[in-house]
Amino acid sequence: MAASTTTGNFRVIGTRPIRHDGVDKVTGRAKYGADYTFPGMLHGKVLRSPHAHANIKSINIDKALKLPGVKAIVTSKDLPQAEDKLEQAGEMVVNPMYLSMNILAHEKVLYDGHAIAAVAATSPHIAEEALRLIEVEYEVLPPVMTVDVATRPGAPILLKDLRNKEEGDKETNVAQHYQFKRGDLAAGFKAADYVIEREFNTAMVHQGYIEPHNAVGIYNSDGQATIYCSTQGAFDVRSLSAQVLGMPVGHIKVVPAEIGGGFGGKTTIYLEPLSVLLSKKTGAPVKLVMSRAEVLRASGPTSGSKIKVKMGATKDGKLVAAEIWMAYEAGAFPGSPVGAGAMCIIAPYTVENFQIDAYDVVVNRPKTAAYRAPGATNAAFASETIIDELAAKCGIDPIEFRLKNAVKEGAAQVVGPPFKRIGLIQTLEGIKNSPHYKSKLTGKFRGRGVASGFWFNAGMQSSATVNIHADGTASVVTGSPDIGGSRASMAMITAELLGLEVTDVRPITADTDSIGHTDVTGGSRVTFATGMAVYEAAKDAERQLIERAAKLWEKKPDEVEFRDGKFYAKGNGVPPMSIKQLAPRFARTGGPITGRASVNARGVGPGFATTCVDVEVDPDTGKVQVLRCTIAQDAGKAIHPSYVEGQMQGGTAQGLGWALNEEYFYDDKGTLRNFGFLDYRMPTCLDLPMIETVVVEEANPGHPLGVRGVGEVSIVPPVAAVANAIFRAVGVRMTETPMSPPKLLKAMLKHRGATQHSAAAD
Amino acid sequence: MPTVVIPALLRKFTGGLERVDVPGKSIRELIRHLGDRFPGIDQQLLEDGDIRPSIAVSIDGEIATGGVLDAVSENSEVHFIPALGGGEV
Amino acid sequence: MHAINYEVPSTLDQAVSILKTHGENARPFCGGTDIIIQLRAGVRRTGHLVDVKKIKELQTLSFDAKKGLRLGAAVSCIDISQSDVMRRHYPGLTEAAHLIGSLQIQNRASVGGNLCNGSPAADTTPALIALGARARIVGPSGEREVPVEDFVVSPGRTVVKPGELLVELLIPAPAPHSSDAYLRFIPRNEMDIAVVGVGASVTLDGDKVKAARIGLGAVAATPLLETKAADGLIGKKLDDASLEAAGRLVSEVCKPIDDMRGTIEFRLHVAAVLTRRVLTIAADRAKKI
Amino acid sequence: MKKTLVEATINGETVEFLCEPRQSLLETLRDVLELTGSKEGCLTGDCGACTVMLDGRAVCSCLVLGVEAQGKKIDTVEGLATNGVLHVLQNKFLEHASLQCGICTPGFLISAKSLLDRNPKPTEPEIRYALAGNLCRCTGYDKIVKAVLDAAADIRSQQDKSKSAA
Repeated sequence: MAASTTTGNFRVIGTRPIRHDGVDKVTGRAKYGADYTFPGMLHGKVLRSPHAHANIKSINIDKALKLPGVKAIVTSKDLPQAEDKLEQAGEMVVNPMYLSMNILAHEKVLYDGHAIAAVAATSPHIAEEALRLIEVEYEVLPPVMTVDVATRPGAPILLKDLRNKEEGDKETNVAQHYQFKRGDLAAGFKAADYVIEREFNTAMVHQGYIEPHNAVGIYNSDGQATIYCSTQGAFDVRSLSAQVLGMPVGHIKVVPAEIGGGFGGKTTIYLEPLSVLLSKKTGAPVKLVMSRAEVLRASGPTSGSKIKVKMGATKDGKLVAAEIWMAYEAGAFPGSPVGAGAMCIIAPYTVENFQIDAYDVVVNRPKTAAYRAPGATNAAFASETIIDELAAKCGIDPIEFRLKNAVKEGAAQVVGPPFKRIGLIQTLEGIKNSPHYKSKLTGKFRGRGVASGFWFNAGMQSSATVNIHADGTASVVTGSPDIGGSRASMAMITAELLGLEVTDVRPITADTDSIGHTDVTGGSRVTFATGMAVYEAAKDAERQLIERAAKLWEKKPDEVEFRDGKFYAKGNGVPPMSIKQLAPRFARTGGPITGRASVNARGVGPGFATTCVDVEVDPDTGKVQVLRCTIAQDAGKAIHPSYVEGQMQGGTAQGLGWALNEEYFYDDKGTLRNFGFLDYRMPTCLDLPMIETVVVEEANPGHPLGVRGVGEVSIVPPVAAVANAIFRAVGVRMTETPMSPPKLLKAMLKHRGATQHSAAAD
Repeated sequence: MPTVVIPALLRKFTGGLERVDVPGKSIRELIRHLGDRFPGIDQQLLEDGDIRPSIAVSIDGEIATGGVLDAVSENSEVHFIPALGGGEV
Repeated sequence: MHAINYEVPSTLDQAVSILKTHGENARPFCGGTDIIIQLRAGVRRTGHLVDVKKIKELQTLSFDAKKGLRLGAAVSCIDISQSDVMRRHYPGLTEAAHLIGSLQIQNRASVGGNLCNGSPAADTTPALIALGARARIVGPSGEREVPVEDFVVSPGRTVVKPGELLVELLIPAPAPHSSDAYLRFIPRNEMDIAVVGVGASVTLDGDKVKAARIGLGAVAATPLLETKAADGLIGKKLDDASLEAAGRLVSEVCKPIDDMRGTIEFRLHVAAVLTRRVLTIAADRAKKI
Repeated sequence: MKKTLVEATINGETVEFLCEPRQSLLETLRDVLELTGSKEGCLTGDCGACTVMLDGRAVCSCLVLGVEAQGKKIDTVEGLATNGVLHVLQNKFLEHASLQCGICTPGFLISAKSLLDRNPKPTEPEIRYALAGNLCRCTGYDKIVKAVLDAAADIRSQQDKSKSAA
């Protein structure tokens, strides 16, 4: 479908060129953070708390410092006091004081794995041995692992200074209360023929990127520091590290290495300031790389949650009321994505009467970070299950039921403002018309489920530079770390606008000194916002090129036209000139040509997706096999369709893992037990079918090319879709994730007992 | 006159009023007039003279980026909503 | 990882003398797929790793229709699952070897190493128990044989004493009309540790069971030999009733724990389910022989 | 710590290097020999990002000691292309957009190659089984499996061509 704001006839956009960074990545040449080494480099390791909740009475590093090969050890004493305030960073809001407390525990450890000290030594093995020699004296406190425990009267308090507006000066574990309401709830439920109410619980899960966090810090005697790391946001690493270290932003340069996955988890900092501190103390470059256990214990997973949903519908299938209570585990410090979850939970539907109350609760778990559509997947699991039940009660096909209530342009969002043009209906139609949904699912213990999902997508700030070289080829420089092929899209946009071959445009992700401020690669914003900056930068270059052509032809710029990479002089029959012909003349006509643009992007286009899943359940073990899966998602405009499909398939796979087996498993002491890929069970190749995709292109009117952004919403529907499929397979409503064999078997046996009992009673 | 839609938890300042018409050509002026009419509500929205980082402003259905500096027109509809991962309203 | 020494004996005698010299402070090293992880995590410490992969006796895989199978402790899982002899005569043990970890792991791991690691959840151990395998251990004071069901004494600990070495596994030749099978339950389709593992060998007399052995994994502190259910099948047809009974008796001997891999009630239930399934498969195979 | 001298054939070249017995093959490849194409994802043999060929068999180099490489043949992703010409698997991974972040790609390429070396006609389930020891979190595996199927078909048609030519 053509984007209304474009001609729709693209030469490069919509094709599938080989990504520019591809060869380096299939030959092992691409340099990720852990691949950097420097002469005289030392290796760092981090000492972590074995307790979930404890006061630190003393830390003794003397023995460790005496170990041959150990060069320096840092603790929170080496960190300046950071400011207690809120700042926007990507999709999360951060408080520098809490960030500092997370990087090295101050008086208290707040979760199993909380960093306490960092060692720099001549080898990683020696650094590790040194950790065993650091003596920490703890006063162990009772762990607070769940929302229920944290909100109980008299619950142990994690953060003595934490207050919320409603409880005034009372100590609390509840950091924040959000509320959204509209219409008349009582009247809404009165008008309902069917009302369904359920409580849902979801387990904390991790992004599961394969590359552990890493950082190489180099602090020079002149007070200038450089950090090499794999991050989704070099500029955020710079500003956050500056705050934690008490350094001027301008004194830190962050070089974004290739990044081995992030999904939101690499939008904050952990090792980066430690590498600089250790480098400062030793005068040598210091590299730190987390182990997988450290990644799971001490990076930023996403919230486990408790969600209560009560929804009502009329018998003809109109949603009339929704009452929702939701509480998310923030981890050790405030800032779960519960606010976003609340704004997403009924976003796909028009509901005249609703009230949503959402609570951000601190618990003795790692501080949560963003994870692909943060907060939305938990929320959709609850609401999309209820929707499925209401559809069944009304005897309406689940897709038709959703179509009856689906939001379209002009409908009010949960937060109030109306939607601009959106593609939810097209994703529902996309599934409805898919070979998958049209196929018949046969066989025992098999079921098909569908669910829809919403994500805002983000705008924020991006900068881009387009350099035209003396032979008419070009480079496009941005500040957006490329996490899934975005460099190819930036080159394609540049090539499209300047009439170049995509292979003649080299896309570069620059460091923080070499390009204007660019916010994180997150919020599905890169192709949208950075793409907008690239579009403007290319336009800026085009304007300059036209001036040069005009100059050569001794005409006015408005007498020169630029089409498909050629310049045409109006009027007299001067033969057209290509960029390649013009480029050698740059020096004589005024010098090199550099197109520039910086944007704080407006016109964000929200994303919707609908997913259909077929499952088969083993009735004797509760094991679920995904047989078939199709996702329809609105991309706005798909710049590189292969990588759009890739985002849809990847998010779906993460959603399926979340649904079936992934969970943080803590023992009663608050110690994480499954801190490896053996027992944190992400889907393997053998657990998934091919993932069929339907790319919907409902152009975003807020973007010159119609782009929305596709990185996140694909993860939102699968958990609910699996739950709905399981219900159709075995008649059991799962209200807890993961829907793992022990949980599902238990539910099935209970269900069988009940049905047998009722049968006996008849 | 521009209309400001008051977030649920701030309606205690407006005596439950959800939609309020206030004069002003910019977000700054709107908030100032809101504060005059409903003392205290402006403090909930502002920090160091600008919109709190955890709050986003929507003008006529679009997330604005200029904080208090953004202009509004006579019949604009303005919403204060939580920023992604933010809150406080 | 703490500092270690690495030694590569080329004969059994060399290996035994090295192990004897270092005693408590040495461990045999084969595929490394467990011990390297344990040394890294600091849950095991040792001063000397003695690589036994170059010792002929430990690399032998030989089958004799009368004497049965000699399976060298260091023979890799992949060599086992690719061996026609193994596939034909010991399909259950072959399956178990083929289930361990990924191909990358099977290319390194050995059945002997799997046993010596002493995990209650080892996949090949229940299969060995079902086959009545004996472990031949050589040490400074000569050699001895231990039934596999007695090999593991507690999680991570075995009967192998400092200075000793597991050389090979001795498995009787399959009786006429007999075969074996192994099934485990895991939440994913690969890469997991057994939540429950059941191995069975069945000998048929016509359509009745003449003899049966059942080995259990991940349902107690050590792998178990189950006898009540197995003996209870003797003289019976394998029908719903007898399988049901066998399953029930098996779950009675299980003493599982609640952990991140499964609950007690789940393991008890699934142990019965797998017992029924694995006996059926073994019997079907026996019929075809 | 005392180091051991090890001689091995790495990507066809005879190489001598020093390493500590406690250093894994992955560490020696990356830190001693500067072959950083093999990646560290878990150090427990669960993710496959460090997969290399040891005497022709795919192994997790994080679970092999560097000293074990003595006298052995090791092939890593750096040796997959010949004289700058990409292996068909590398090309297919690029054509099918089988990589997003790319951190798992070297391991997948090695596992896929060891599969195709043994079995040039793999079915989809056979490919999925052979790659089950390699985790990818970006792609959902769809485009990886398609690339391997396509590469296998390519290799077969090449072989048929050369046969008919002979």
